[in-house]
Amino acid sequence: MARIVVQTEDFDTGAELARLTAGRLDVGGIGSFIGIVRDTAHGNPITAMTLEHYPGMTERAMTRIAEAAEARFGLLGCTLIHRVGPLSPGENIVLVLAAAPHRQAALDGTAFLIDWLKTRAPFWKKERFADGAQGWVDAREADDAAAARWGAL
Amino acid sequence: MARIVVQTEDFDTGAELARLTAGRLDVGGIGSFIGIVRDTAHGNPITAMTLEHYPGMTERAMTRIAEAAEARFGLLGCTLIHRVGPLSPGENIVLVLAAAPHRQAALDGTAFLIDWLKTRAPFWKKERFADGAQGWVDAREADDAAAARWGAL
Amino acid sequence: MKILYFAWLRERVGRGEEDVTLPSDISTVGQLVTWLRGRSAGHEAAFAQGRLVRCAVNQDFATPDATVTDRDEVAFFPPVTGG
Amino acid sequence: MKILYFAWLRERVGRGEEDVTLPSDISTVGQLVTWLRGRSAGHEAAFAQGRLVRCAVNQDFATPDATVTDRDEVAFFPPVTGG
Repeated sequence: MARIVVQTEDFDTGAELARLTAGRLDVGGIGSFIGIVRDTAHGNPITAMTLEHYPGMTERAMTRIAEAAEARFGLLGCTLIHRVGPLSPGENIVLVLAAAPHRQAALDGTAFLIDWLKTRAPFWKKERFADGAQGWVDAREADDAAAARWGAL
Repeated sequence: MARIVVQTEDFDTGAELARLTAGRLDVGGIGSFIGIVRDTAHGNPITAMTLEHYPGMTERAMTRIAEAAEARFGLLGCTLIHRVGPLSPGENIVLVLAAAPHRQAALDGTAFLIDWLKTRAPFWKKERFADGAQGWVDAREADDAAAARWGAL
Repeated sequence: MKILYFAWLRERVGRGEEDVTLPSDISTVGQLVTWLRGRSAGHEAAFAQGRLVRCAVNQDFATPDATVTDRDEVAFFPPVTGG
Repeated sequence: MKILYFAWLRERVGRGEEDVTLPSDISTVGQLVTWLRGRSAGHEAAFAQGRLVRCAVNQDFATPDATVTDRDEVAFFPPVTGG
């Protein structure tokens, strides 16, 4: 039972952890990844970032990724929250939680979820630099390679 | 600058995340693992767990593991909190946080920290079963193998 | 047919969405792209870097040989950069 | 010399800590274990499963050939199971 959310506001990781394990005693480990806006990109100072997405397809892609992770790693649950809209350096972008009976599945599930989220969910980042210039972030081949090591989705 | 804590009380993951990134804008990703007491072990119901440790050596071992992780993965910081004393199913045991500029270092750092914590930090778990029996948890060879893939500490 | 554009494709086309009536001789994503490029200088600029254009048909990733009909929602966008 | 026991070694020895005066012919962890086993039935039971006994000298993991002196803190315990 994945929890999939796309929202403009920040998320509360502590509350999400509590929600993921509420009422159950079979979870032995939770893996997590939080992505945060940095204040530089390739050495250039960043003042703001805007995240655009494709409403509808986003939730569809995230659900598919979550279901694949739950099946493959025997997850007891997972949470994917991705923010959209304007963000400042230091702000959270994305939260991934993966709950499993044991540690390896929780950690592998977390890596799988964020790797596929970065390559298959329709989000796009635009950065604003300190000199006023703006630019869309280029996709990284390293991200495709990271996702590809899990095989096809 | 690792934060190393051994304590009987629970930890607040949200507060620890805030503490790890306070005042800095160079963190792009935080990996995390939380270990939790399950209500069964090898299919047998568990009613309680007690964690014993070797005061002094514990903090020493945890500091060494944290410093190795920070150097190897270029972590910007990490947090290791391990509880001791009596715990019930559903309670947190351990928190690992690893902050890095990018995701792969954060995730690899997290796995490295928990793998070594499980094999090199002097903690021992004793389980109490529903039928009243008690027993020390056996070390798992899989844990040694997981740590060994990182090479020597 | 509903066409959607995101990120710099949206900026180059000059709009995020348009409704088009599909000519009867167009039945694949690839043919649709060729036809869209002729609609304006903005469309031409958007699709000029073909290697960087991704497509979804009805919210699933699709390749140039995927079939499209007048009832489909077709979206064009750059490689994704979320997470 | 200060000797510490943890987990089931502690339970079998019947105490978590003891101070011993090291005989002059003992200079390694392995020799120390052999000598400790003779101190009581509990000690013997604690060290009987030698494959499962780990040692730390001054809070660092140590092997049977590690040297020990009267000023060292030596701990014996099972393989660790934290995390």
